[in-house]
Amino acid sequence: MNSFFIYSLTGAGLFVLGLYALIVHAHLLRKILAINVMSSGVFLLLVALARHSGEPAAADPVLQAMVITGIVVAVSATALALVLMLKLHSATGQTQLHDDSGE
Amino acid sequence: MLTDYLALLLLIVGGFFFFAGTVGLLRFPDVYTRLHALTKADNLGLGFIMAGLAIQSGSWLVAGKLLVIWLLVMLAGASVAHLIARRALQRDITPWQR
Amino acid sequence: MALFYGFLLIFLLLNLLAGLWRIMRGPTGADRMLAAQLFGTTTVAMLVVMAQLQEQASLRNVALVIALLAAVTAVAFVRRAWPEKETSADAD
Amino acid sequence: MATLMSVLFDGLLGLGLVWFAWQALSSDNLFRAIVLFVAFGLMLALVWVRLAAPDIALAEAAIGAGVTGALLLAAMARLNVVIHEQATGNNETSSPPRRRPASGLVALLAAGLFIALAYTLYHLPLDTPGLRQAVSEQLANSGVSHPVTAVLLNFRGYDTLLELLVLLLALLGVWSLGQCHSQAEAATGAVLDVLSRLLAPVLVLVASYLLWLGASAPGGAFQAGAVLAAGGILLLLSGWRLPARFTRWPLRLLLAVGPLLFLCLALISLLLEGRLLRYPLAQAGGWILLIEATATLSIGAILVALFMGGNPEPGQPDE
Repeated sequence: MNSFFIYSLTGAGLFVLGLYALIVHAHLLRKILAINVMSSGVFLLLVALARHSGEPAAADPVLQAMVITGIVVAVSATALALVLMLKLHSATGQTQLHDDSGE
Repeated sequence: MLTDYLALLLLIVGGFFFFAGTVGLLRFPDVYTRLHALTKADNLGLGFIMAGLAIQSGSWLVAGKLLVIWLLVMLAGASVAHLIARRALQRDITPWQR
Repeated sequence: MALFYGFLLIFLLLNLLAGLWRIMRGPTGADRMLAAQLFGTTTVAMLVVMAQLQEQASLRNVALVIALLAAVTAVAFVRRAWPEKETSADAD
Repeated sequence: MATLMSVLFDGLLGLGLVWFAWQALSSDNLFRAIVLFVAFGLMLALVWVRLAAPDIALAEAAIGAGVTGALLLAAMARLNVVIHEQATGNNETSSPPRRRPASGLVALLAAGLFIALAYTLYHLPLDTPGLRQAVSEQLANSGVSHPVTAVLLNFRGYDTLLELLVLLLALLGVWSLGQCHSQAEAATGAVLDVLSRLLAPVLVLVASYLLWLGASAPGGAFQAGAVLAAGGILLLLSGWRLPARFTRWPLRLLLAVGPLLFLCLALISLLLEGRLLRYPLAQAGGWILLIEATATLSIGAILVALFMGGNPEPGQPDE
């Protein structure tokens, strides 16, 4: 039970949790949060891998650089998704996607 | 050696104030009293921890940086406490009375 | 000393986790926001202790950034999400 | 830290993280979900520190504390979600979170996926060297001494270039959806005025510090840009607005200067060295600093523009 295993397991848990919430919840803001949690899980897994490979003195900088890029892309995608959601809300008054309302 | 004990003491006191802040956050009866946990207990605890670490680090540069961080946290805490309390009053949340 | 830092870190982390109860409980939005603000302070404390323990000076910069930006979310809350008076009917 | 203690700490932090995420995602109250998500981001910064990734911790701290929370809260406010004062079991205006009928099945499948992932992680061959060796061999030729910055701006510079373009693309998407929503706001009051006036210059200072630090220590363009963006968001929240004469060309120039300069230098390097983004060795440090400085400005400006949530240009350009 080392810190790699703990955190990679946490990352996997976050990913699965986010995936579940993404499918189950209808509200778009919740879906956006769920996608963010999923991406955090993936980042966690990558950084745990970067930390672990080889000796623990230094982490793999390539994976770390990719995660930094990923965090910034994730926040811009979140902002775009939020604006799309607000547009949908002002156009239809709904906060969920249409295919869902007929159930 | 003496500085080690002094640092240890400061860190323990800091930890105690954090604990007090948490108890306050959980146990105080309304939002106005809970503000004290943020502005008083935790900021003081952070100050003690910073002081202990500054002694332990033995470098003026580190001590200065820790001081700046502490001042910034206090500035943010005080401003946020004011903003939240004023807005809570404007929204007619009545303060707790015995 | 390292052992003591470890204890202090775990103690602070437990304090942080206890704050979850206030976020869950509320009752007002202000209480939840306040708890989040406290999280920021505790995180700053943990980061500076870790900086000392792991001898990584750059962690103090992380603490500096969190301290600087601690107010932004709360200001957004007060200015946008928690207006003075409701536009629609409210329960309070 | 003793081994047992570090396992205890890591275990608590990991469990706490999952617990927070679970509470955030299953909360019946949107505002509570957002606050929990912000707290989740703070804990994530601690995890990055534990995983020896201070660069990521810096980025997470700047974006999580300064940008994400404000973005989500502003969006929630525009959905007209009312934050109720009374604690009742179910205190959201719209409805408790509607779940699809098959949620039990989904949970089962998710649990299966988790078990499969955990099994894979447990049996992962972990003695691979990774790319660390390759990076440290070439570090002397990169123009900077911090490996993460070297990867971001030199070895995999195209990642960063394309990422800046992705940011611009996201902004284009937002702008194409309409103008920015202006709403009447209450007066700010003395405290918020003083706070924003005190913090704004400090934020610019810290952003420059992080940018400069990036060459030799954790820091760099993304972190500095996110700090700048947080400053801009704070100013916007304090009632400051971009003067109308700046919303056309000056703003666009600021948004695009980072990607444009990066592209120009990429083309120049193609002409000089015959390879895209291979900088001349002697000038590499200077080029990287130049790219990072402009990228910081652009990243900050783009994130602030994303927060505005629309094109700030008035409908009819006022001559």
